[in-house]
Amino acid sequence: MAMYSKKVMDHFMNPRNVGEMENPDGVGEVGNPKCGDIMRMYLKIEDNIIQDAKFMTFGCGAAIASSSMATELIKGKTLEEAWDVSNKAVADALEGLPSIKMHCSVLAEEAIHKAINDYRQKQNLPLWGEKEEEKPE
Amino acid sequence: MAMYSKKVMDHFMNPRNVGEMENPDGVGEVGNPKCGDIMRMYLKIEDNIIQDAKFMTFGCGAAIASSSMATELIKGKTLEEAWDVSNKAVADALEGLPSIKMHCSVLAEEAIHKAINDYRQKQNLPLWGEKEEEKPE
Amino acid sequence: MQNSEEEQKLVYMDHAATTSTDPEVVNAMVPYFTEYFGNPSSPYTIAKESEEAIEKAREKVANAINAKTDRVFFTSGGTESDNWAIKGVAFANKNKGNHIITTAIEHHAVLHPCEWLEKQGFDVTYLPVDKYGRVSVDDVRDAITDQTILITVMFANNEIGTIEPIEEIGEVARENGVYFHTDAVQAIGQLLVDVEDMNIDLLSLSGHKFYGPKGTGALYIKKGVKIDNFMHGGAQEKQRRAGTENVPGIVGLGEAIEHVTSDIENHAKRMQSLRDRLINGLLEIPKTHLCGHPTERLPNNVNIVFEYIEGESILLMLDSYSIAASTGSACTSASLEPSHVLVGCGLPHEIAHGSLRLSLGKENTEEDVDYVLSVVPNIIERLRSMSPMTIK
Amino acid sequence: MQNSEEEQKLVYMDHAATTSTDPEVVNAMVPYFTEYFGNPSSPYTIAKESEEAIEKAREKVANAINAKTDRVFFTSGGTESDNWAIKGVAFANKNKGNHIITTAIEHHAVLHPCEWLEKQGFDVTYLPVDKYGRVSVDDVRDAITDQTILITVMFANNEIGTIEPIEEIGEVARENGVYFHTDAVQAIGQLLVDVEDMNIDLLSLSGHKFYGPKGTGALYIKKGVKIDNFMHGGAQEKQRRAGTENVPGIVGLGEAIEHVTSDIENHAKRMQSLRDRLINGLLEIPKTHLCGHPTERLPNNVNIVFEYIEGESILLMLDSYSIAASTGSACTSASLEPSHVLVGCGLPHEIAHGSLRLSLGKENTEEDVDYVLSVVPNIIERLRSMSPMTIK
Ligand SMILES: Cc1ncc(COP(=O)(O)O)c(C=O)c1O
Ligand SMILES: Cc1ncc(COP(=O)(O)O)c(C=O)c1O
Ligand code: FES
Ligand code: FES
Repeated sequence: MAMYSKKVMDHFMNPRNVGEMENPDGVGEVGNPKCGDIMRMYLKIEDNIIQDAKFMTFGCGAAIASSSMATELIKGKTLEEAWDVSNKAVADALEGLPSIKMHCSVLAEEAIHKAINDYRQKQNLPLWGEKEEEKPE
Repeated sequence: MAMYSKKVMDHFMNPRNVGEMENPDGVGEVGNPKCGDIMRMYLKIEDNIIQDAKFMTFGCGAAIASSSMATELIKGKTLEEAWDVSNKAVADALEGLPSIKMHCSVLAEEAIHKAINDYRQKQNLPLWGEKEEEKPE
Repeated sequence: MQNSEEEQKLVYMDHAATTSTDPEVVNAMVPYFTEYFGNPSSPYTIAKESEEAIEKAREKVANAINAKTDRVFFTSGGTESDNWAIKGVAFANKNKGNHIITTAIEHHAVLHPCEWLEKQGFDVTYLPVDKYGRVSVDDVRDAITDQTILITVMFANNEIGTIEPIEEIGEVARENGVYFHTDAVQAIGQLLVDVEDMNIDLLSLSGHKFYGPKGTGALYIKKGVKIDNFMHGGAQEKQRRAGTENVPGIVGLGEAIEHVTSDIENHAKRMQSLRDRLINGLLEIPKTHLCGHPTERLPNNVNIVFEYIEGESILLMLDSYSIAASTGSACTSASLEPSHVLVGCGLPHEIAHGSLRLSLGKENTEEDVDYVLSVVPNIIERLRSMSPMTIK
Repeated sequence: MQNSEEEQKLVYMDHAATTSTDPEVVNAMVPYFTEYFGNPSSPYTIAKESEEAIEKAREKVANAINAKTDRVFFTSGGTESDNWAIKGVAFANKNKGNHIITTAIEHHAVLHPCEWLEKQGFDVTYLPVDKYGRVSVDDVRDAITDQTILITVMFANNEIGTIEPIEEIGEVARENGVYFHTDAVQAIGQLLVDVEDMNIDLLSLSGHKFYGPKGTGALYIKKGVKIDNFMHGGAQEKQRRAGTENVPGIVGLGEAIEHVTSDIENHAKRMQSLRDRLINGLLEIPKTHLCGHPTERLPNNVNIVFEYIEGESILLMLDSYSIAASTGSACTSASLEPSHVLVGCGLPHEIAHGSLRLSLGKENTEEDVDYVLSVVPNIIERLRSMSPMTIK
């Protein structure tokens, strides 16, 4: 079986930002259609900036590390910047994922998107779409 | 591949009674239908007794050892006794042959029979047959 | 709970996956690499050593399963033995029928050959199992048609440890004139195996599951069984299995099976007591269940599911504590499907996800068990604290 | 002529049958039996060592034949590789056609799978060879029909050493959109092998022919080749070849192929000079002929027939002088048929009977050659003096 980089193991063994959040401004929960795992992401947003992010994940080492890394990457970013954090960016920041584990990082990207749109919905802002042309510029 | 007993190796490396015979009283040459080898046996016969026996063999170690042992076994025997020396007797005297090599000892039995009948023919005696009921009593 | 950074010796509890090769077995093998390296098919002296070594090993394997020596054929492992048994019987008997009976929880080395044969026009019945993973003997009997040529049911399951009713199935097979193959890869060295008493026509085994070398195995074929060759080529193994014999491997297989079956009752008793200590300890953790049969199970198999968490994560954390184990989670399988065995026992996918298999071996001690029991509860708690499923 | 009872060190000249495993190779293997014994499919630390070792070995094998690393799949030997290539392509492409082209002098690991496929409804053309054992490229081209799915021609023959026109056959195969498999079991370590340059789609090799361990091999499968699995089961080898990986064996295979291909030109030159010294010396014996091609032959292969005598007898006598060799005589074959290769080259049965193959290896010296040349004439004379065929 493919094994993980040191960075993945670090974020798996010592995950950043794990746990629930009281009164989040946005929440996104997604399921991994490949293997059936679940990731939930909480955002605290002020002035269009992600002040805090937390996650809860039911999944493999790559899923947990991706959640951890994704929350780290988006903290302090604008929503537009956070939206653009791709699964590849998460995987790269983790110093790579085995190819059969790339889908776990997709989970993180999707959870961010869903949490941002949850926030936008609550704010009565138009939702952003997944497709390239619909992304914020 | 099945290997040979010490006795076989002895009779192969130091075959007894190998060579041609001048003016033999009986000669038998047989071919091994299984692998295509050839054995020729010469007999010197006096007073119904095998005084001497010699062989020439184109064949494997088991064939050469069987020839050697067979000539040893029949020397000094009456023709009736010699006729009764079976391939099994030859193999037993060699302390056994691998099962895929038993047919090589059959070659020896047949060569003896053929040589005896060659002698009987020259003496205008009726030939002995291979089948049980036709053997001399 | 010990810190993972300290020097903890490896506590290996994944013997169902593979075992280390016994140093004694390796020592027995080494001369056949460099000294007695001759091709056993050759007629010269050094090759004689190889040939004799193979025949000695064959006798040891035969003794271990109460078979006639000349009915044991060496292969490259459990997978080859299973492929040979199933495809060999199928092709050799296709004039007689095209139906094969097996179970839903066989190893892939049985299931995938069956699936491939379906593409070649064979019919396969995959019998269900009960929640403990046991197949019903009546189901086997009822599945037999006049087209049935083979029943293949594993001796004991590699994931959940459940022991199948082999003797009874053997009886049914014999009554109906159908060949009976059993994959005994997990049973050797743990259970008494007797091909005569149990009416077994074909039996697969694999060396690396009992401290023998990887890449070695054997297939027992009862006299008279009609079976095609699988590995076609040279005249090795009495023209039944071609390929230059893996002499060191075969020697190692023979050594290993002799060791492991020499005192099987005591070994099994010891394993069973460690196993039960482990099971009882783990079941004290809340929302935790035992998979497989409570009593009809391999003496060295522990399989527990922990709700709300995922198996690979458990394994990685255990690894950081130098504990080696296994899981049926979808995340660790190449297909990203949860274990067909756990699903076959009726477990929902998300529960199967949290499975942990600990398979014991001879070097494991009570201390090891207690160490595992000291580590696991914290890991489970930690992972559950990250899980979105624990909170409503 | 030395007496056989004295202490003569073994002069092993049967490297085409098998080789000893290099002590360095054994040393590389040993840790993977006892220390890094983990199942490469497992996610914990000790298993990582096994997995990395396998990938390193794969790279070494790929380098040796100029293949992409991920197109090399490990097997249990040359026989399995041949079986997989031939049956795998046949079953996967039966919708496209049912015709296979091969030669009459292939190894049984190719011929017997072909014969078995004939029973399953495939058509096989066994092309003849010339008196040197070479197949004609035109014959290959002419044999292709719209049903042809596979051409399988060996790189070099194991008995007579003749090298086949592989590059040209590869060209013909490519022009006609037919897969091309070559059994390169005897070529590795003796000849330059390049799957790219030579248009090879599938290539078999076997570890124990080049100082690697027995029971190891590989199949190269070019990207895009449609081929069924042969060993069905677990997800090993990217789901192409099931069965727990023989980690020590694979490590040994990698080590061995790296050693043996590292300085192939010089090695071949040295072998060729010993070979020619041996051939020239033996041909001085009367009624003696060289089998195989005089120049297009493996640098380490000598094959001579001695009229009027039988090969097993020669081998036994040579053995008593501590010389290990081989023969194509009917008497040494399990089928009691003379070598199909010698017969395929047009030799009458009784001549094929007297064949002697000496296959050289890296430890052989000029001294060894001279020792053999000092012994053989006497043996031939002695056996001829017992032969009923020498006198009219
Ligand atoms: C029950 C069972 N059958 C077959 C196999 C396959 O054996 P191997 O991997 O040695 O080919 C295994 C183990 O992998 C097994 O546990
Ligand atoms: C040309 C050739 N092909 C295939 C094989 C089979 O290889 P193995 O015996 O390693 O399975 C051999 C040797 O036995 C061979 O010489
Ligand atoms: S979450 Fe299942 S494989 Fe990563
Ligand atoms: S004479 Fe040919 S096998 Fe004995």
